[in-house]
Amino acid sequence: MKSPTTSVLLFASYADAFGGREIELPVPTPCVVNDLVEALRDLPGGSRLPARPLVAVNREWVELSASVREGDEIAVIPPVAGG
Amino acid sequence: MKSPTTSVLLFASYADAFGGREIELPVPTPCVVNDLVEALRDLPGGSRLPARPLVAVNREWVELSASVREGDEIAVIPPVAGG
Amino acid sequence: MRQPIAGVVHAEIVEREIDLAALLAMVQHRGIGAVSLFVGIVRDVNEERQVSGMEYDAYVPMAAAQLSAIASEACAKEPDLVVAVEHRIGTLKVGEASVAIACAHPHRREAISAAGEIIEALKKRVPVWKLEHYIDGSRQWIDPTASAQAATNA
Amino acid sequence: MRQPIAGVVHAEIVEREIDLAALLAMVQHRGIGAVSLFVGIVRDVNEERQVSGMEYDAYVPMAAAQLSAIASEACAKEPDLVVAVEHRIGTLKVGEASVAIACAHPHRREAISAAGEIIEALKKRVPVWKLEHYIDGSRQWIDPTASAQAATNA
Repeated sequence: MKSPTTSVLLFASYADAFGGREIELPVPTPCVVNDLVEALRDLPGGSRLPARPLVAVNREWVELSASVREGDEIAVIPPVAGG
Repeated sequence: MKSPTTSVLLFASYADAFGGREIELPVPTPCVVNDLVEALRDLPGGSRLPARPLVAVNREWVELSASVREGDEIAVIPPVAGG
Repeated sequence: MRQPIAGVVHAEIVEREIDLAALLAMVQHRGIGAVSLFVGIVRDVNEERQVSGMEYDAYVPMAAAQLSAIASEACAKEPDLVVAVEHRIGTLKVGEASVAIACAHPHRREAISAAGEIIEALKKRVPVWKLEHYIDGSRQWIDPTASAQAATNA
Repeated sequence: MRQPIAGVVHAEIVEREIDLAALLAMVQHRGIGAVSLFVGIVRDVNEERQVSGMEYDAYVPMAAAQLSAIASEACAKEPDLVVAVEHRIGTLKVGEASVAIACAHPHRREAISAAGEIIEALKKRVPVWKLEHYIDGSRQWIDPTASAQAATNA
């Protein structure tokens, strides 16, 4: 089953840059993580993203080449600064 | 001024071995630390001492060749085991 | 004292003050010879700017999972290690603890290394961010990748 | 929070329980980003013998002077370091803290290294001894030089 859009979670400086903590991107699943990153880059605020932003799928760190399926929880993540 | 004996502090296993936390040794000052160690070795319990026991003069670690003067505080010290 | 325990006894993202005494108590049992506790604290200056406070944001479920995974990996390396770890989020004042890691082990070296390794891994892998509030009223998200200097900061 | 302080704020041989919260409080001020606390604890087994308790003896004035000197040397290497350290003597039960070292610094790596270096130096230079009491009623002075195994124990 294909969905016409994919939801992506945003946090901290990225939530500020894109105006929210969750955004719908016009990318159908299945896709790869990089398709979502490129769609995000095309939006206002997209210049805020580094060349290779951090991404998690289902709460685990993944490469930009990782595949995304319907129902996956995707997060594009600013440089972490805990501690 | 010469004293006919020199007092040495003992602790822990050495206090047990020599039967007290302070002992008078028949060594006049001035002398060197090793003179006191050898006098201690001649006493009952002296076999308890290692080849090169730890010694402090006036609460600082010293070599066996260090000199001892009247009034110095001498301690012959078992292997330390703090923490 | 409690009978021996080992492994991760606690790994949480919290929105309240961190209770250091509670973390220390959690990792102790009869077989422990050493505890190493690391505490990260909001300080008054960062990169020469005067800080008035800090707001911590997190991707909470992932941060909790990563915290737990990091602690578990440390325990997998050292079978007798006991770990309790908390990261606080929300608004913190200067002087308040943002993170605490308590590691207990029969021997000191293992306890000390574990606490050091866990804080380093946490800073790389746990999705938490800080918005620094400065005394001039401005605010800024901290980006440890922005400068080499910042990357070595506590 | 208190204004910045640095150096050795406390170095004592005590005959009462060690108050970890008090030591942690002593080293903190507005400029601190990290605290590393090391705690040595009496454990129930040493070299495979069941321990019921421990008696710590010390050459008290020299032990206090050495503790203070070790902490001062750590602070001389790191000008922003703050150190509070206590070694307890007398009779301790399993689970009780025998030594605690709190090190605070603006940055984490300095705080962590300092605590590790101070405990290593303490074990070499501070004249303190322990008489282990075993559950079979026997007692023995611990000699860390007697075996390589013992030398690595916490």
